[in-house]
Amino acid sequence: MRITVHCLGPAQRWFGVDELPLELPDTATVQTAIEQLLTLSPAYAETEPMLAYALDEQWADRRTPLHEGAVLALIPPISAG
Amino acid sequence: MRITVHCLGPAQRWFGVDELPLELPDTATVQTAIEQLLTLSPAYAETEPMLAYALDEQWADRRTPLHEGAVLALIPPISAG
Amino acid sequence: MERIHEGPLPWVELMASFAAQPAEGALASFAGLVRNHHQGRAVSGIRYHAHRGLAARELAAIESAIADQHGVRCALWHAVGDLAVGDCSVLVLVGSAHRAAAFAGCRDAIEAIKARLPIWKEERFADGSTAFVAGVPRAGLQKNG
Amino acid sequence: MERIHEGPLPWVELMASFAAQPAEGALASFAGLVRNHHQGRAVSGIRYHAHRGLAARELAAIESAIADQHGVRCALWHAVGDLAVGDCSVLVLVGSAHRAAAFAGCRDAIEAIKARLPIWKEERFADGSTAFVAGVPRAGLQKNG
Repeated sequence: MRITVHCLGPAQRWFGVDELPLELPDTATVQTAIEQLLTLSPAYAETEPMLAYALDEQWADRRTPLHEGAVLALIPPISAG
Repeated sequence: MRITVHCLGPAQRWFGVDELPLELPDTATVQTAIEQLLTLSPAYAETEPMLAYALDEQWADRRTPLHEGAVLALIPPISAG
Repeated sequence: MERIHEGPLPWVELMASFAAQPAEGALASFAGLVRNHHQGRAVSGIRYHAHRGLAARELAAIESAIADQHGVRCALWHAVGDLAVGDCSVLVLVGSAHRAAAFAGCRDAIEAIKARLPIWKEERFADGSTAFVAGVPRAGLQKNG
Repeated sequence: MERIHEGPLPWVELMASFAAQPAEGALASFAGLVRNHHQGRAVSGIRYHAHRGLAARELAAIESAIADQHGVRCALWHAVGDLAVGDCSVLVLVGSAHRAAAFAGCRDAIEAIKARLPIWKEERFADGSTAFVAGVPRAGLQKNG
């Protein structure tokens, strides 16, 4: 399947783009996507344990299954206010 | 000496007036004035233990001496806000 | 504007003019508004009576104390005279670099106002009658002060 | 107005329109304003980035939770986009019959916003450089929610 990764806030800087396409096996979960992203950015890899994830505008678990056309948002540590 | 008593807030209702003249001995203190006022209003007498007093725009003690022309303000329990 | 103000406080304008401080990231406020009810009775308005001189001095003293204790900027006003339902009777504004001090200063200021200001509420009820609100003995008497 | 708002919040107008509730005697507010300094550096402005859909939903959820837990009326807004020093980035308004609930609701709301909203500050410094503020891991993850 093909999904789109949204790189929000500081994640834009880690990947150099706002959006990133990922090609994943049909059984992929959020965790599968994370593992592929870890190979792309050392800065992401360093911060990853502190990230949250959202799938198609809903908060997602690392075990949440992905689907063709899914939008996975990376939610780095927040600084609202 | 002659002083003026300012009846503030609910004290207006106890004495029926905003201002009240009092004739007192030259050695009078706030306490002397209180004792005379107690004879004038049962409603005041009932609440008096909860009152504060101000003399000429300064907070006063019951032992504070009075003087000719002094203005003694009765400060009933407050309800600011 | 005088801290003891005749009539409803223009609280929106007071807030707007208080805010313009570039070093402050936090602005906490408390506005007291005249409610249409009290202890189960319908209220149509409140007349605020005051010892104006002492009340103004107490407000200034509370402002200074809050600023010193919390390291914040603080401004306080209280209305006197006739207010209608919805009018603003008391306003506390606290500006600070950080929010914890702003909240603490705001809370302490309104508590001090209610404990110390020589001001009395006389409520007007829907039936036209009036009554003074049962008050609390003034706290923190500064005798001979 | 949308809870997630492009550009500085018109906080004075928002407060004025929120206030007109005759049963409420207490209005507590917190406004977050862009400061001209952060951790010793001169700041000239902040760009707020957001996951708008999730941030709007979180704000609505916090509003409801505060209203239920404290028995108050609560309204929340957060700015996104470019803000200058002095601009309002976040606004919490809480109306209540009594002040204790208003203060508690206001405080809890801003803490929840800072713990939960997917929003990121990118500071612009006086020298023209920019940097994202070091954030905190998002609290209270509602997984699969």
